[in-house]
Amino acid sequence: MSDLARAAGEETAPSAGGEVVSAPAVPLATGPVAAAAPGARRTRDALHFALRNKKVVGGGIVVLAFLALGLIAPLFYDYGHSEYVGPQSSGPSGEYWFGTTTFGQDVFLQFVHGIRSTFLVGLLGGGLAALIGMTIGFVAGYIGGLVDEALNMLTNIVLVLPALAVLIILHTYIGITSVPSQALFIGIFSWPWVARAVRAQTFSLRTRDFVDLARLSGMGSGAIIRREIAPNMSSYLFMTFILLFGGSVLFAATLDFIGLGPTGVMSLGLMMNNAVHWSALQLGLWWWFLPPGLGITAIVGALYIMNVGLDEVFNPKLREM
Amino acid sequence: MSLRVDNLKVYYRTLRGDVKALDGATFTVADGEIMGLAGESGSGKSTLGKSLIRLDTRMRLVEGGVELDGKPLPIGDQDAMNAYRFKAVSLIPQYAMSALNPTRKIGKMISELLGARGVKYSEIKPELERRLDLVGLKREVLNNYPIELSGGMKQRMVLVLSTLLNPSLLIADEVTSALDVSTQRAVAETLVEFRDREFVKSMIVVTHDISLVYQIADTIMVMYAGKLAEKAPADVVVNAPRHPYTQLLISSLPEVGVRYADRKLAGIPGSPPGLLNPPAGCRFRDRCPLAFARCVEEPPFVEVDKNHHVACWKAQ
Amino acid sequence: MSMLSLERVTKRYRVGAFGGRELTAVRDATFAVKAGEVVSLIGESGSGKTTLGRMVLRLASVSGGHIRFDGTDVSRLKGRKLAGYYKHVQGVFQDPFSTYNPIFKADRVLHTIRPTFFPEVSAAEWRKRIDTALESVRLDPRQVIDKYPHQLSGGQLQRMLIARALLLDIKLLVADEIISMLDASTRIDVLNLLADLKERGLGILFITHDLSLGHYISDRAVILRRGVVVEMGTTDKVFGNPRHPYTRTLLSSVPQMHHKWTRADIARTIDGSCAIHDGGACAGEPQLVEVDDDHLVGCAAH
Amino acid sequence: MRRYFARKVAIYLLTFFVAVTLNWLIPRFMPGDPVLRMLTRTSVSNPDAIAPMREYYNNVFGLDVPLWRQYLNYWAELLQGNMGISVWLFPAPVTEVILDAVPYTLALLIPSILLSWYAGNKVGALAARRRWLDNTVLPLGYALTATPYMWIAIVLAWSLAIIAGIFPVAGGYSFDLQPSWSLVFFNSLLQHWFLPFLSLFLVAFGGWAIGMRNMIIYELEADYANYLEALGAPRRLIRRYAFRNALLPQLTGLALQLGVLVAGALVTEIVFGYPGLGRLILMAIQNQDFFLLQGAFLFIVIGVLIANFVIDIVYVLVDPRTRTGMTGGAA
Repeated sequence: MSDLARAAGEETAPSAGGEVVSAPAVPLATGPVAAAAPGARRTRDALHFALRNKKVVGGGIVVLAFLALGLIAPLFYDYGHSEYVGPQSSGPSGEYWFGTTTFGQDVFLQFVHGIRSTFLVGLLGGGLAALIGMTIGFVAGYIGGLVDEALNMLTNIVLVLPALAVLIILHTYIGITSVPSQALFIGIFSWPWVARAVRAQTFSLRTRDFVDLARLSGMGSGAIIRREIAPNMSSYLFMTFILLFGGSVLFAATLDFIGLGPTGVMSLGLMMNNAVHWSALQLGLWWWFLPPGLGITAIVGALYIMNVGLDEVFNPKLREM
Repeated sequence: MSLRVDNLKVYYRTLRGDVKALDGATFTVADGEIMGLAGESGSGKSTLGKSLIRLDTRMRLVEGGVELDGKPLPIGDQDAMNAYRFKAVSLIPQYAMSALNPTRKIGKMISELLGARGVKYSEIKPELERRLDLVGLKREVLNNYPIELSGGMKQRMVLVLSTLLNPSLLIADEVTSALDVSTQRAVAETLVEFRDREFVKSMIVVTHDISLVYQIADTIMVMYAGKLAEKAPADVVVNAPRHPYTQLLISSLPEVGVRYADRKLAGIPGSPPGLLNPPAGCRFRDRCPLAFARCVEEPPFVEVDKNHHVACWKAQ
Repeated sequence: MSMLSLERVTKRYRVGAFGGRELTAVRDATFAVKAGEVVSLIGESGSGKTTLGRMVLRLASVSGGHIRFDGTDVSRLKGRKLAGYYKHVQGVFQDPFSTYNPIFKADRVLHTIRPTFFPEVSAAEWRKRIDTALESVRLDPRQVIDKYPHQLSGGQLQRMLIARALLLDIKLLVADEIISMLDASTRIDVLNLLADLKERGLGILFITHDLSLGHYISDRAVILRRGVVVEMGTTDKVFGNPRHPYTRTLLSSVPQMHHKWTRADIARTIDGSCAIHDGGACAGEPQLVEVDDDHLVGCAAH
Repeated sequence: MRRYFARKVAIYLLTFFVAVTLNWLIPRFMPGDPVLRMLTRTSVSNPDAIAPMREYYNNVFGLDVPLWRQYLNYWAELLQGNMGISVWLFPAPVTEVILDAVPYTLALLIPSILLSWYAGNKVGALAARRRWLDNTVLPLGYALTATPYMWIAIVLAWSLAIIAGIFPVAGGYSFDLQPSWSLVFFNSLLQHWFLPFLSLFLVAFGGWAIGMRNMIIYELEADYANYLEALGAPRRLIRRYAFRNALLPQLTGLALQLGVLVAGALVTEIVFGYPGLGRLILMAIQNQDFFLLQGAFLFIVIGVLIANFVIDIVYVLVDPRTRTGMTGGAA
């Protein structure tokens, strides 16, 4: 056993006892796949605790509220987020809730459009990264051997490559025009820690007897991963996606802020870029630069808090703390 | 009288209510006695073993008391109990393979642990080394990290460490279940040797393997569904058990020499009751071939013969 | 004619990232299982007994030698032919709770085999067969269908796995420590069930570390030590007249009911001298020597 | 252990190789003639730059030689430290421009990484044992890690610099000073350094604190902690062990986080107009100075790789298991 364990731990060399995997953005304390808390009871218990867990419910409400705001609010405006509609540099008022920019653009409208892009980039970027990371993790962990070696090498290279620097180069040369293409590039460079984590989990699940039984039932590798291994990790995979979502949002905001965001689309990062560029700080237009950052912090923070709550839901040990 | 347990009840808190894992145990363990505590899963044997040294956060002391060497043992009070742990009551845990801090050299860990308990490492080191010699461990292991030791070595290390301060009572929790037949024997015999050399006064060996504990124990106590079923000298439990559960259990165990073709053994039909809301009366009665009307009343755990306690109406 | 035969089966593992070192888990194991015969494979941890079982089940690859089932080399089977093999050869493992995927209902294991092995059988017909199979392992279908693994006992789970094997056209069952995690009062019933199945013509490779269990059920016993067969033969001879010192050590260490360990046991066995050459030490590569009719012992002198 | 390091170094070299290759490849992916396109872009902003750039292009891309040759040429130039001439700061060589900016970035990064890691771990460990502290650290920590670096920089610049006037808003030192080894200059450096440092510190701090808190809780559930408790070890000792063991995954976390921290430093510099790599990158983007951009990219990659290597060394020093495990202890 020691050799297997060592092989699993070698690249991950750091790992005390149980493989604990942390996301680059937020260390997530999830131990080895929560020991076989069985099916029906687990689902029922999970729901039971989730609905009573303040963190899950509170975080969920904040996220959903922002999502609703981003989806619905822009529908009530008959002008665009970049149009010069109001008085210049005016503070929040009944008409312009978040005031206006130095050019008389409606900050609130920009804000809600920005929320839209935020969710879109989080969903697409996080989703893509999850897809790549899980696929590579599952394949490496399940097949093992040389395939694992190769994928592991790939994972490690992308892992140490500073993603933002690569994205800056790519974005500058290629020029990003839409949120989905921005999400595409973000997704391509933020999967490695997921692959590593999923690989480690798969490694431990692979040795369970039910995988052998599935093989004795004539199931192929793909079917075993899909029908036996992945369902066992569903809670973990879900939490992973949440972290990737948050990571993508922060990534996109950074790129937008540098001015490498999609053209013609309003985002929270771009709002901050504009505010700094047009000296909103010096002019004291706080309503211009405070909301976008607050929005990101609220959404991502709520997601993280929700994740802690989910961790407590799925791991009874933490519940008792 | 070394250990006296009086009507001890320890429950586990769960969402659906209390699981009555240990529901009223009264017994004694004499000085120098090795008591085998045998039972199947869910019999409450581990709960009993653990409760004598440390209740974990889900365990709740409901009732009852424990006396060690004539003084009450504050098992319900985590802080007060601390003074007794290691020195008066000690434990060899089931997880001996992972019981040592992986990032500390073993000797250093022991020295820090002893220091924190007010014992000078330098004073006890000669004795520690003698005991390492005794169990066949090189003294150099003190300079090793746990990862450098094999499973059997770690097991022996924990054995030595747990008994280093000569506790009155040692609880050995399934210490041999993860070991091979030959190592198993060595570890089991070491336990006896430690008792003979008076490193520990008395011992409770928690196990699911009666045939193993029979080899080393003076007495065997059998538990069933959170209750005591029978306690007697080891030979009596194995050769002349009085409780129907013990009788059936022992007759269901194959041993070398018994063959299916010659003599077909039989198990005990049915399964133990759930402990969330266990039925009143004798908990074995649903599976018991001797059950009769009176079994709806709970049979007391009484002495039916010298040093032979049984909880069964038919045995009295 | 043997149904399953192993000829000089060897398993080498490559350890280290790029396979720098080699580790031999099983070396030149040769034995056979006939139809309607129980063969015990007995050894301690690291003896390679589980690896052998996994090789027979094609869960591990064979590094050397041949495993033949009804004359066909098993290691070459692929795809449909492998599925055909699994129709006749199945396994039950040590930990029932690990053999069932905890997030699905337990009887799923009875259903997942239908699409592969019996696509022509209707679902309704299959349910009838399931009931029959469950009853033949003495399980009440009403008590075990639609339950999650944690709602059933270890004994029930292991029986259900045997029922799963019976649903197929099973000829050989590899039973790897299948009762070592069961409670004492119920394990004997599972063992008896295996013995009944054997009487109905099933061949069983019974892998265990527990000599008393091996003795109870098997016709022939194979003692394995560090990947090498040290003694094998009919159960009576191996247990009644053990010749290899290792077999003797095992026998004397196993805790017995009604018989306490004595110092003499150890003195008799620990000296490690050769059993065949009566106290003399052996050198060289050990070979299996026939010391009696159907009783082979590993001895270095031959 | 030697194998462990050999493996790590192999990964790092390979990563560097990939980074360089990407750097060479990306401009060639662009449709059309890359040289022409760059030259036309450049000529708009700085006509003087055309001649030296054409020379460099011919060296590197020399379109008359086969692709593999171009690739090798690129490596050859690179290994001589030649990354071309900056367009924006013409005619300064890219390497020189970057080397001028690197100290500023390092001055921000190194203290903020080390201090936030140290303080975060300490506070996280404290939080794991005190409920009231846990209830404050946890939400605060999550809020901080969820905050975009540039926003916290903006808020600090606005509140402490512009409104309160305690710190300067922008630059690496006062406009009216020339770099010199004087106390006045050093003081000015420190004042300009503090806010960018603080914003980096705060965000990173939150992550470490939460990570440590969670790790400690898991460590306290470990078998060795249970055993020590059964032997009556005081909580202090168990916590100390748990803390030490929890530091190891936190060290891995640090390696994983490096890229994010560097990204944070880049945008923070932009907000504060701090003369480090971040501002250089922004200027390079705005001035279409591709050589400068590629140079900065390679410097960042090298920096991250070196830092990773340092962490690997520290890890081996701290965790006996990597040492013994590699020399083949009996496990």
